[in-house]
Amino acid sequence: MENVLSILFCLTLLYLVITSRLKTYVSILRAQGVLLSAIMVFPFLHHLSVHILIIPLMSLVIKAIVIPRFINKIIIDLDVHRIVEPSIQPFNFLLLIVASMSTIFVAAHVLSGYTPIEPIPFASAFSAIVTGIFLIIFRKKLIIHVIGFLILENGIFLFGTSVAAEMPTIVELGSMLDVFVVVFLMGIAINKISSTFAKQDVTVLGRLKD
Amino acid sequence: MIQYLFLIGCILLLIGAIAALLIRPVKQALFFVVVINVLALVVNLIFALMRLIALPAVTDLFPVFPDNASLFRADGLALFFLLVITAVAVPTIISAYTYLQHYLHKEASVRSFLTSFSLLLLSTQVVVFVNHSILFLVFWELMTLTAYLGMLLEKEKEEVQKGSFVYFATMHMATFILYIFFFLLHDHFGSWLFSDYHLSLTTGTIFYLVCGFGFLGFGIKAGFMPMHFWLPWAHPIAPAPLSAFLSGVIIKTGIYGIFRVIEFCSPLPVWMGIAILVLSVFSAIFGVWYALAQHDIKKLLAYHSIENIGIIGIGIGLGVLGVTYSVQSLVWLGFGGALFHIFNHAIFKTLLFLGSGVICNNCHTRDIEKMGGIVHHASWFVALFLIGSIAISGIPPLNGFMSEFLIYKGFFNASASLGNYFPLLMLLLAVGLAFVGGLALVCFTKINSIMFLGTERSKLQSFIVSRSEYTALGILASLCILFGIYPQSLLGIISSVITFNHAGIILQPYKMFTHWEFLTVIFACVLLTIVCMILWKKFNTQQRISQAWGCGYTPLTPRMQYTASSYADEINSISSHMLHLEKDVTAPKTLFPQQSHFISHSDDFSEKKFIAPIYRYIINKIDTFELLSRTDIRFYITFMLIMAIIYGGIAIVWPH
Amino acid sequence: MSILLVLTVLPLLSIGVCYFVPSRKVQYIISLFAAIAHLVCSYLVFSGICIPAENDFIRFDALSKLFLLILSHVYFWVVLVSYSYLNRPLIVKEEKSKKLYFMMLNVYLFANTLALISNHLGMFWVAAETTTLSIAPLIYYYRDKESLEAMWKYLFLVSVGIAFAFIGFLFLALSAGGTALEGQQLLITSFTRSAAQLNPIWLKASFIFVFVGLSTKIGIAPMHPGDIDATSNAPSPVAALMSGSLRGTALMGVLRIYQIMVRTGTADFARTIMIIGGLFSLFVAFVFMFKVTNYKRMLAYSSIEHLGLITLGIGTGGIAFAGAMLHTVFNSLTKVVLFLTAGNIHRAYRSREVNSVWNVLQAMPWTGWLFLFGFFSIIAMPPFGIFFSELMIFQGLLTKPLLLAAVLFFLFFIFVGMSKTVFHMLYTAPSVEQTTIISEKFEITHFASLTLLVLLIALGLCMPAQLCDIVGQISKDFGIIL
Amino acid sequence: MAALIFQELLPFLFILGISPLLVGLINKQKALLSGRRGAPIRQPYYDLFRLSRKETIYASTASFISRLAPVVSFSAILVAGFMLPIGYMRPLLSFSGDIIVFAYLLGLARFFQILGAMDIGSSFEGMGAAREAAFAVFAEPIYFFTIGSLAFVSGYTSLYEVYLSIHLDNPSSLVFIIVSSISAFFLMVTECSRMPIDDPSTHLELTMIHEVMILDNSGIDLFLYQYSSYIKIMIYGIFEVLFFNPFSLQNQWLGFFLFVMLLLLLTTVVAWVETMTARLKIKSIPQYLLFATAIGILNLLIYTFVR
Repeated sequence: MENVLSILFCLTLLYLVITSRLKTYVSILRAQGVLLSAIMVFPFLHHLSVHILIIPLMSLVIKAIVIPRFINKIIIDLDVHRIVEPSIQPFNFLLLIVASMSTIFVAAHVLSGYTPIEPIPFASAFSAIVTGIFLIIFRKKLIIHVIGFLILENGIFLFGTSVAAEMPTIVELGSMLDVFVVVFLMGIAINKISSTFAKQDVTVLGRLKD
Repeated sequence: MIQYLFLIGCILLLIGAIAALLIRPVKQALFFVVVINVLALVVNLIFALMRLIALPAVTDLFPVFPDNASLFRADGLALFFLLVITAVAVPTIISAYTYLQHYLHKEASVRSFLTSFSLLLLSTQVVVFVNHSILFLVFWELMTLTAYLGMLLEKEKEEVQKGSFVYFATMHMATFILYIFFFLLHDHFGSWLFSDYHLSLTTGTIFYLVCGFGFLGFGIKAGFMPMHFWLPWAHPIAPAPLSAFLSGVIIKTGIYGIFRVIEFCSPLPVWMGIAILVLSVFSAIFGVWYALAQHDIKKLLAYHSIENIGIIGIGIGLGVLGVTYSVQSLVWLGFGGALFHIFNHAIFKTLLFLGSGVICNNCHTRDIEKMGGIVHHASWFVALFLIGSIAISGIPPLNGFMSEFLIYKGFFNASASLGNYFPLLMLLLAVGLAFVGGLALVCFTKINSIMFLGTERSKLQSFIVSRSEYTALGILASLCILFGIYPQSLLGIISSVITFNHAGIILQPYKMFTHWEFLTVIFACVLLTIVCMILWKKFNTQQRISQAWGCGYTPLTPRMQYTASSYADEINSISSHMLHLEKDVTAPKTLFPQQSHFISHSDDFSEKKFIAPIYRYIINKIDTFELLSRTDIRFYITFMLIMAIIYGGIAIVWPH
Repeated sequence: MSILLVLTVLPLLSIGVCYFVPSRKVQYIISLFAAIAHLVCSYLVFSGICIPAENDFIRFDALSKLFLLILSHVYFWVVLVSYSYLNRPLIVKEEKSKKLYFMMLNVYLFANTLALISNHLGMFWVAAETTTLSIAPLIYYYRDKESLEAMWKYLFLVSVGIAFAFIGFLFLALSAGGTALEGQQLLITSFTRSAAQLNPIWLKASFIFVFVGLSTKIGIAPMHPGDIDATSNAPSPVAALMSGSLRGTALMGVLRIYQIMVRTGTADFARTIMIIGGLFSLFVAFVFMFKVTNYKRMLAYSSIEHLGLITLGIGTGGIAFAGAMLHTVFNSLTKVVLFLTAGNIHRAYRSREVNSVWNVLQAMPWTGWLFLFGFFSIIAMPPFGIFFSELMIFQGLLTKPLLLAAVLFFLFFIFVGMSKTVFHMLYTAPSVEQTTIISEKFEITHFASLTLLVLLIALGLCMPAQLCDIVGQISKDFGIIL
Repeated sequence: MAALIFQELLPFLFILGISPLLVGLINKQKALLSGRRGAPIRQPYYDLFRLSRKETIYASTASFISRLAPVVSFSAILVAGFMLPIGYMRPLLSFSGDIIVFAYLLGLARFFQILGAMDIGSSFEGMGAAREAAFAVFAEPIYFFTIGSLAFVSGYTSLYEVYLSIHLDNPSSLVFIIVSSISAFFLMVTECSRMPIDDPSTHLELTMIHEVMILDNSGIDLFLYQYSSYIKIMIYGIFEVLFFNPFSLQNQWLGFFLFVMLLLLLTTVVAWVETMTARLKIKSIPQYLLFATAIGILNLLIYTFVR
């Protein structure tokens, strides 16, 4: 069942690649948030308890509700709705992502041979990480960089759950809080940038150089 | 009691360094610092002499501090260098008193100069006693640093910035080389103490590595060609007392280091001794030849330091050969000549640099083409400067000749005692040295006659030489004469130093090697002839002053005089390619000649051919390197990814 | 336990105060008090006078003791000068950021302390991320385009980097698979104890990710640009804080993983990676020393150089490791001096461009001379401490002659490039239209710099026994017998 | 006893007494060779006597240097002269290493002559001094290649012993004598500024070296300069001639006689050369001297590779 969810997660990534509407990005973020918390809850489905549910709920709240809404707000403020001038053809981008995904899956399969990992969640987590990085690399809009960063974080989150490293609750919460604050600060920064530079785009950030 | 003297001297110097910053007004500070430094130096001079006369090695240099026994060691060589340093530093400080009077309006600069100079004196005196590698490096770097700070007296001048920087950078490089040198030694012996280092040829590569790095590192400091390029930069821009000290003492510390290297790795192989000889004669000849092409008095003197370092190097090379073949007489002549010349060069080069300081302050230029006729203002000063010039040209009856004489004797001795092809080599070296002597003669006749004699090329209202300057120059000049007429006074000490530092070799008394008394007689009679002739002239003739004979032309004008360029041109044009000599000539052409002139100047080959191109190459490469100077954040992320992949690749190909 | 309270809770309290009390003076006094208390406590811990309680999450080993002392030391001086710094009239815009200033400093102190004493990698991660968050608004202090860009770049780059580091930690957890540690907490102690059983593949992977990720924070090339921009555009005390302690904190994360790997066969791999990284940073510093036209960026590159040297030393091991540890100390202190004096210069000349600064030594003697001596210290002139630590590193490098040659080459040219810039600033005589004579009097920044320089000399000439012991202890923890 | 006194007096006789005569001889023979009657041989003495009574005129630009220079150079040359063995007699001053002292004493003389010339500040003296300096640079190398090489071979460092060490019984010695004497002749020509380096007889300033240097000296100074130039010729004559002395090692009186004969022969040779050759161009003099230096190297090569 976990594997199914992970596959779904991967699908969201692919969809993320082909779409060009920012709104869709946000909804994908939401979906991923839901999926992630589902994946977290799933193993304990039989013996649920408040203590276990805290983290999933928190992540649900932050990842699926707060952050997407916040980003939505930024998008509306800046009133950018679609990706103009993508610096890479969507098709090539898709090709790239698919290629890397498949490599990751193969690699994961190979690794699972002699280390105890479940290949599918592992691989999908990594695909998410890679996709996030590629989003940052191949898109110019700062807001999409933020989204890419979030995808990356989601990937890591999934990875964490799949590896099932016991994190103390406080640490989990701390990490999630951190992510949130980071995004928050980034949002403020983007606002500032678009107000100072009249264009919220990496190309404007070229003053500091040697 | 004696062992406290050095400590007292050092403390006094420290007091001077601090006092320079505190005492107000700056005039008082200057006076106080000069006095206290002279005091300290005299104390240390006494210390050095007393130790040298009764020469066992002393380890407890700072008796009040516990267990410094292993850190410091006052052996013969160290004490000899202390003698040199103090003997030179006293007059330097004395004349610095007047020199700095010209800069009193720049209070901060004067204060910093005084402080750094006192600290320079301190570190230079301590560094020769250090027995511990790291401590040695510390004082070595302190020496560099304080000398650098001293150069900043006129830091707002462009050339001062450039020159001091070249000095600083070069010294830094030399220190890096010395790091490796000491690390290698420590690696091999597992100890930081000089006294534990004794390499022999059997150790193989480490021996050659140590020698290589040692000679390179110290050679840069000493200014052997082709590592000399920093001297013509540093000496001209330094204040006269400092450049005197630089040329008199600081570069000698490089020689000190070379002596230590020879001590660590002995016996050196024969080819190394020969290499030292060849390199040294090379530096001697080209040093003096470049000097001949200069018109900046201080730059010219700087090149002469290179020449004299070359001569010292020849002595060292002979000594090395002597050690290798265990020919005691050669050891004595070589090392003895080197040490003696170190002392002599320190004396007369300081004399000349201090004199040049006086000249620069009065004429407000360093270009000798603009001077002339100074003798009519200050004939005593000229006489003193002349003594220095005669001494440095290695002409009897002054001290410069004496050390060269020893080295010549070394040549003869080597060719007689070493046999096979050595006579050929030695003859060539001797001829080289003779050639150097001839060129030096030309060079110093040039500067003396162009600067002092004839008539003034540019108006010179007054030429003031203060009392302190006369004292300083007087001391040095009288030392020149003393060691010329009565060299035994120093040779006794030197031979005991050599006997001490090359233990095992029991040396015959130095009198064996030449009839010094006989020499003394000759020089005495030369002087005697001069004196009696002068008297005779006094009584004998009636004199008349008249206009110079102009061959029927209108009386001479200052612009008719020979210039330095044209004076040196005859000899320089022989090797104009090697000197990178550039001439700018417009000869008088028509029947009624128009404006015509002749200027020549030469560039340093090692700077022009090696240093500058390499540096420029690197800078160009850097300028064209654009990969990492991107501003787009996406590149940074890409770099991250790439590095992760690269490291991952390494991890995959990693053996286990 | 009381020590622990002082170290962590006191900053929290002063955060609260700074949040609610508008008066800057009060904020300053409170923060200064916190800083002093922190300094005292960390010194007590350092010198082993009182041994604080430890548990699974909090641990005071030699490494954290050393870094803690560095942190509180740097922090103390920074806070000390901050008030006078804030009172400088410069731009109106920054009034807003002045409100945040002290609070953020305290957040930084809290987070950084936590990061240093944490024994749990997850906790370390959270704390490290928090330091970034606390620094980011301070970078934006001047509220101009440059600082905004710098802030964005730093924030984004470091966040991604930290995320990488987190992946690394997860790999570490993964490497425990199939051993007694499976599913256990990411406690450094336990992992170090049973490092031998860990799966080497994942161990290597985790090191790679942690190293690459934290490089953005340490400033190991080529992940350095964000760092450079931030350090050069932040107000000088903050820049000093970053160069002095933040980089060290990030380095600590790498060291922790390395500490685990030392016990295994993968140690050589980690060393190689670190040597590569260090050499690369030296190279970058060497290249950019000649390109920079902005003296604060120059200082930033010099921190890149020194952190690279430290990493190199750690990677080399042996005496070089101890040298690197000492180097962290001396480098931090020197950087504080340099950045504070550079701040004075910036205030006086209203520009960070080298070409619009001239004749500092005449115009502002105190600052000028202190800056000059700071420069001498940073290029490892005796009797400053760095000279000795660099010597130790070189000595360790002697086993790899080519590497040593490369390092010396880079260092020499870095020295050349840097001194060209510095000397230009200090000596160049003013041309006709640019004659500023700024009469300056002895300020608190001068006091701070002077004390630090004296401290550096003292540490260089006679190294305190405790420092030696601690360094020796650290080396022992990393399996190095001196 | 008488022989001993004679030995002690001989140097004074030769160096101080006969040296003007040598120049007289040269000039006389020159005149005869060029078909003139010429001045009497005693002429140099008359000149010296005349000069010694004349008043001395100093240029207004002259300083103490030009008062000092003639004296120093004279006495230096004089002392140098006392180091040379006359014929087969031990010289007044002889000690190991006097080879070097000899060369450097002449250097001292040169130093002061040049300074004395430059002291006036006239362009003529300047020119002369510059040329003198430039050409004198080669004098010492040549000197070391000739007598020095002998010294290096024989291992002696005193002129007297070096000359003694020339034996005919080793074949290479003959080569030595020939080569050394040739380059020694060049040395003499250079140092005493005779043809083809310099023309002592003309008074066209631009073509002269030595004469133009003393252009502004008169009276006692000129006396000293002239006298020292005579002594110099004598010195270099002896220096040259002594290479041939070993032909008469059997008997020292015979040797002395031969020595005198050789001196006379030398004067003839000089006179002949001066009549036959023309003065070299100033520019081409360095090559000439370099050649003279170069052939000196032959000695050592021969020694090293024949051995």
